[in-house]
Amino acid sequence: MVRLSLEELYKEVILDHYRAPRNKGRLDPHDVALERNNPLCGDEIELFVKFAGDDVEGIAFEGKGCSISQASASMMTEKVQGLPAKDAQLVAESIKRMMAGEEEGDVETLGDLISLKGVVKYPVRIKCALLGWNTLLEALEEGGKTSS
Amino acid sequence: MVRLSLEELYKEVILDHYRAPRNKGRLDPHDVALERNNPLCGDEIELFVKFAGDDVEGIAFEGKGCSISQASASMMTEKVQGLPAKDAQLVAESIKRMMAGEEEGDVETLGDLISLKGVVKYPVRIKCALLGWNTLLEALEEGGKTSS
Amino acid sequence: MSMDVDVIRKDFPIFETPANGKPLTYLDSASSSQKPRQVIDRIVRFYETENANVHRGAYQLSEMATAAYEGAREACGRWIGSPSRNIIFTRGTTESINAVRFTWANQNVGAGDEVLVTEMEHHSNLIPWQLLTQEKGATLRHLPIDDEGLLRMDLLGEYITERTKLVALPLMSNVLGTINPVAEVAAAAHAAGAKVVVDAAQAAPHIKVDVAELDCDFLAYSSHKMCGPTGAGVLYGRIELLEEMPPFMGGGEMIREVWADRATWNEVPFKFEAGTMNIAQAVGMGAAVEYLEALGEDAIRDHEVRLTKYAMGRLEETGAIIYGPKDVSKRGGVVSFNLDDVHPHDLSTIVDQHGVCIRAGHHCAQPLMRRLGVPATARASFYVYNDERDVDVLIDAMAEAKGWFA
Amino acid sequence: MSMDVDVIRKDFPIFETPANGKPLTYLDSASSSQKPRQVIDRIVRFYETENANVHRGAYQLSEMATAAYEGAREACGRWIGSPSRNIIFTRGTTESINAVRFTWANQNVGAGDEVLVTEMEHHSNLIPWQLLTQEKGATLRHLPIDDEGLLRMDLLGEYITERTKLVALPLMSNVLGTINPVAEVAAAAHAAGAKVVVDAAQAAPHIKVDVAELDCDFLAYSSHKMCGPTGAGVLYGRIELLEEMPPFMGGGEMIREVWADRATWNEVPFKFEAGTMNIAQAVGMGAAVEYLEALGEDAIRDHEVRLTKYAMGRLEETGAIIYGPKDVSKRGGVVSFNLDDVHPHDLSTIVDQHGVCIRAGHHCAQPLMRRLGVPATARASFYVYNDERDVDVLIDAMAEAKGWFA
Ligand SMILES: Cc1ncc(COP(=O)(O)O)c(C=O)c1O
Ligand SMILES: Cc1ncc(COP(=O)(O)O)c(C=O)c1O
Repeated sequence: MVRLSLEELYKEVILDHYRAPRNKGRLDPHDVALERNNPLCGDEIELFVKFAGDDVEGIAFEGKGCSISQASASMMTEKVQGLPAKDAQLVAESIKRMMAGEEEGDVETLGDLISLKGVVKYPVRIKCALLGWNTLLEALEEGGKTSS
Repeated sequence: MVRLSLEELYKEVILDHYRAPRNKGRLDPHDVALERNNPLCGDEIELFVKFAGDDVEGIAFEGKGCSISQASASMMTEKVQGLPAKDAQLVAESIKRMMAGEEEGDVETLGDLISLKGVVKYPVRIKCALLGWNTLLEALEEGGKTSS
Repeated sequence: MSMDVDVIRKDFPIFETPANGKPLTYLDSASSSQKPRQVIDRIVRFYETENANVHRGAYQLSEMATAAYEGAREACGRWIGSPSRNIIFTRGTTESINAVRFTWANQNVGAGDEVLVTEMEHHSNLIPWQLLTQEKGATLRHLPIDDEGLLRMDLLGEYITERTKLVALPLMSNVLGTINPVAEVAAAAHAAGAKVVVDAAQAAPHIKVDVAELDCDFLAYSSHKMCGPTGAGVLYGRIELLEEMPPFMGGGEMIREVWADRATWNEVPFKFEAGTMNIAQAVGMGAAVEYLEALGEDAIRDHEVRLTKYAMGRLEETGAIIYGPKDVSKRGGVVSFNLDDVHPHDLSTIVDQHGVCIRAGHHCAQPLMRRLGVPATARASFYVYNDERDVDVLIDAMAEAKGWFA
Repeated sequence: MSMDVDVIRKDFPIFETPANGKPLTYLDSASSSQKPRQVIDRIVRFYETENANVHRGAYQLSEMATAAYEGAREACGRWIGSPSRNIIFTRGTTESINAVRFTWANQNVGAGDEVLVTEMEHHSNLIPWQLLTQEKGATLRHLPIDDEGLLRMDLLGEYITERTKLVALPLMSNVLGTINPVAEVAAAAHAAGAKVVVDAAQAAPHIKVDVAELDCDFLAYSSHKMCGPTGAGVLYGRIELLEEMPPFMGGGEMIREVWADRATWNEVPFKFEAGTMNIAQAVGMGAAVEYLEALGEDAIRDHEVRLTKYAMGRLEETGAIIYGPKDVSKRGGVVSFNLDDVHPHDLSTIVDQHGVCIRAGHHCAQPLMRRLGVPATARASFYVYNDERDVDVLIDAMAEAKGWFA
């Protein structure tokens, strides 16, 4: 995969979701609502999840913060909406490993999300990119759909 | 004054008083008894003073510690015995200034004590040399003979 | 005497290494300053020719180390107009303030008492007082600021009462740049019988600080923000208080005599220096004071006032919102701002590609961020090695960021 | 692998400077060690190319500083067999031990409880427990030593009771050299429900330390005694305890969220690192660990055992009284002694004229001096840059002192 420049990362990946976030807003009714923040930069996410059986039926988020945290959360909701909770967990964990530099990231599993790998070059921003994903993992667990 | 080597300082000044300390022992009765120590090396002095009017009539010390602290205390008792308290104070203060490098030391006032100046070259040992003198100053004040 | 930044910059080796392939534009000195060769060399010389423990050995090497360490105490006292006896070495401002909490304040603040801080505190001058007041059943109050970031001195009478035992405030804010009228606050505090702790972390590197003029009881500052090494700082205390206070940490060197079950304390300031101290760092901090003395406090201040004015002007042109006093005579060279929709964190990453280091976030002042109504700000801060060219590089880089987000 | 002292010595620039006109014979490493060029260079490189505050900036320079700092945490953990998460940076052993006093012990030791130390404590592992037990109305007890300076393990059952909340002891004595059976003490302490604090200030530089083998709850060690810079040290803590404990100092970086009146804490270990840390010093300490790793722990120990044996033999020939275990396998390279009528302080000054640095005094262990029945001792201690020639120079210089006093 060609490494994105910062400009490409922003222009081709981040800004689209930042300007027009998917699934932004409250989701009511919901099974789980969780608020998490990143103490370094003050980024905030409130995540709402509704399950149907073991599937993520609905997901939405409120939040404010830098473009990477908000865009990554938006991409996250788009990706996991409708997935079985177990598969959502797999994606989230794969993203985390990719961000930790532990794996390259699998295009099959991640699809467009692979482009988030561009953030790995900016270590301080990795926490921004992971805020939504970490909150998702907690929400799945709190919903009783996964165990860690 | 020619600067003494450490060997000369020990052999010509310190060891004589260290081996045969003057006025060593308790003094009873006494007007003031004071115990002081040097926390760095554990040197200890207990000083006994008896006044006759405003004069230091009797003075003696107990103590243990390095040769410089004990020899200097011995020289101190020898010097101030019989002096008016005010003069004893002057001598002690002159010694302190000499040790602090603030004055050369006056042979008229100090006599043989001037040789203690050899200790100035060994800054850590200055506190040893001053232990007796500082205790004297406190004892004079406690006896009501001087005020600081 | 004005400052020749081209000459000064040559003293700082960090500028020889490119940042992201560009010349380094370092605008984060309020967080930590860069170090001149003079300071680095002094530390090296210590380790190479004078290194030993201090106040212990009866050998020459230890005497040299002790002389260097105590010489640094002199210099660090001189820098704030204090005799060296009042100077306690610590790791930095944070430890200095915590030391007051665990000693004087622990002994003198009780249930029902009040501690007064301001709405512009750095967490290091806030959390210790939160913890203290919670533990003691005392009350923590916050003197408000106005919309320009100035202390509401008109409310001082309301906020300092006969229950106030301690007033803790910064001499200069690390977000707003505001320089506070500490002497006035101290007068009011003392009239009410309260003591005053001054957080001079931002002030000491940049403006003249004189403990006698401020008439404060305690004052804290850090080495790493003023050209000195990390790991060193100072707590100044009034002698009477230092004499009466219990020690902070227990250990070697702070004692006089020790028995199995009890101990007596060494004289001030050693009573507050437990164990092997940060010797080489104190020596380096002393060298930093000498470096800054040679530049001249007034020249440093003049230079920073000019540069801050320039920066505020250019930032305004970009449409950025600037926080803190408009009048540069009331503030230091710390400029916090926000640029339209560009989150400070994004801004910082983007300008970094141009070799520009600015700070983005809450600047360890979350309550102040809430007061300003923002989650975060960007912040550029200046020191002796910066000049107008650095501001220009920042402004150009900001234009690019703005373009991406437009 | 055996050690080539001639090669090692070349790493230490201090030996290039004469002491009192003589080659330096440095025999006071138990007080503070000398620093190799590798460590000094690492510190310089940090200031010259990586210097910035850590965990804060969103720019590359700050990332480099953070990577260096966290890399040092890895190294300092590895040195004692610990993951880096358990490693808190401090100024040194003294601060580490005091940190336990103000956190875990403050919360868990109450009236009627007991804290057990030993008769061989350094003041840094004694005063904090005196102050704690006095404040709490608890009792401080001292496990006796025998005449050879070994812990009276036969009395352990008597001294550890169901009231014992904490046992604090040195892994190696700085006066006697004794290496204590800490794992055995820890087993007894844990069986009684007490926690164990290990003072590894003397041990960590010289013998293999493994927190898992020792099974201790807290362990403290210092950088400056193991070829690292002053101003750095480590507190190791068991994760469960670190998670539950309140923070020590309050300030920047140790928080998660802060409101005017309260705050929540950052994750372990950052919860315990308030304000700007001793960044360059931690980095230097990491470099010291790497330097020692390259020499090899076993090689260092073997070298010191051989040298200690030689020194004890030669000192005996002079008629000196030697304190501590006779069996070198039970002790480290710290040899305390007294020579006839020559007070240690006089001895130290006299041998210093020959360039020999030894320590004289109570070695921050006054209660132990009373137990030994002496006001002070002389002490020679060894490290990687010493060999038999240093001992010979000391012995010759001692002969001169003996002559003067004869
Ligand atoms: C056994 C022991 N404990 C504690 C300390 C204190 O270490 P530091 O002075 O580095 O805090 C020392 C060293 O002086 C020591 O030898
Ligand atoms: C106003 C203010 N107070 C306190 C501190 C804390 O200083 P340090 O991190 O050096 O302990 C800082 C710096 O971060 C500051 O800017």
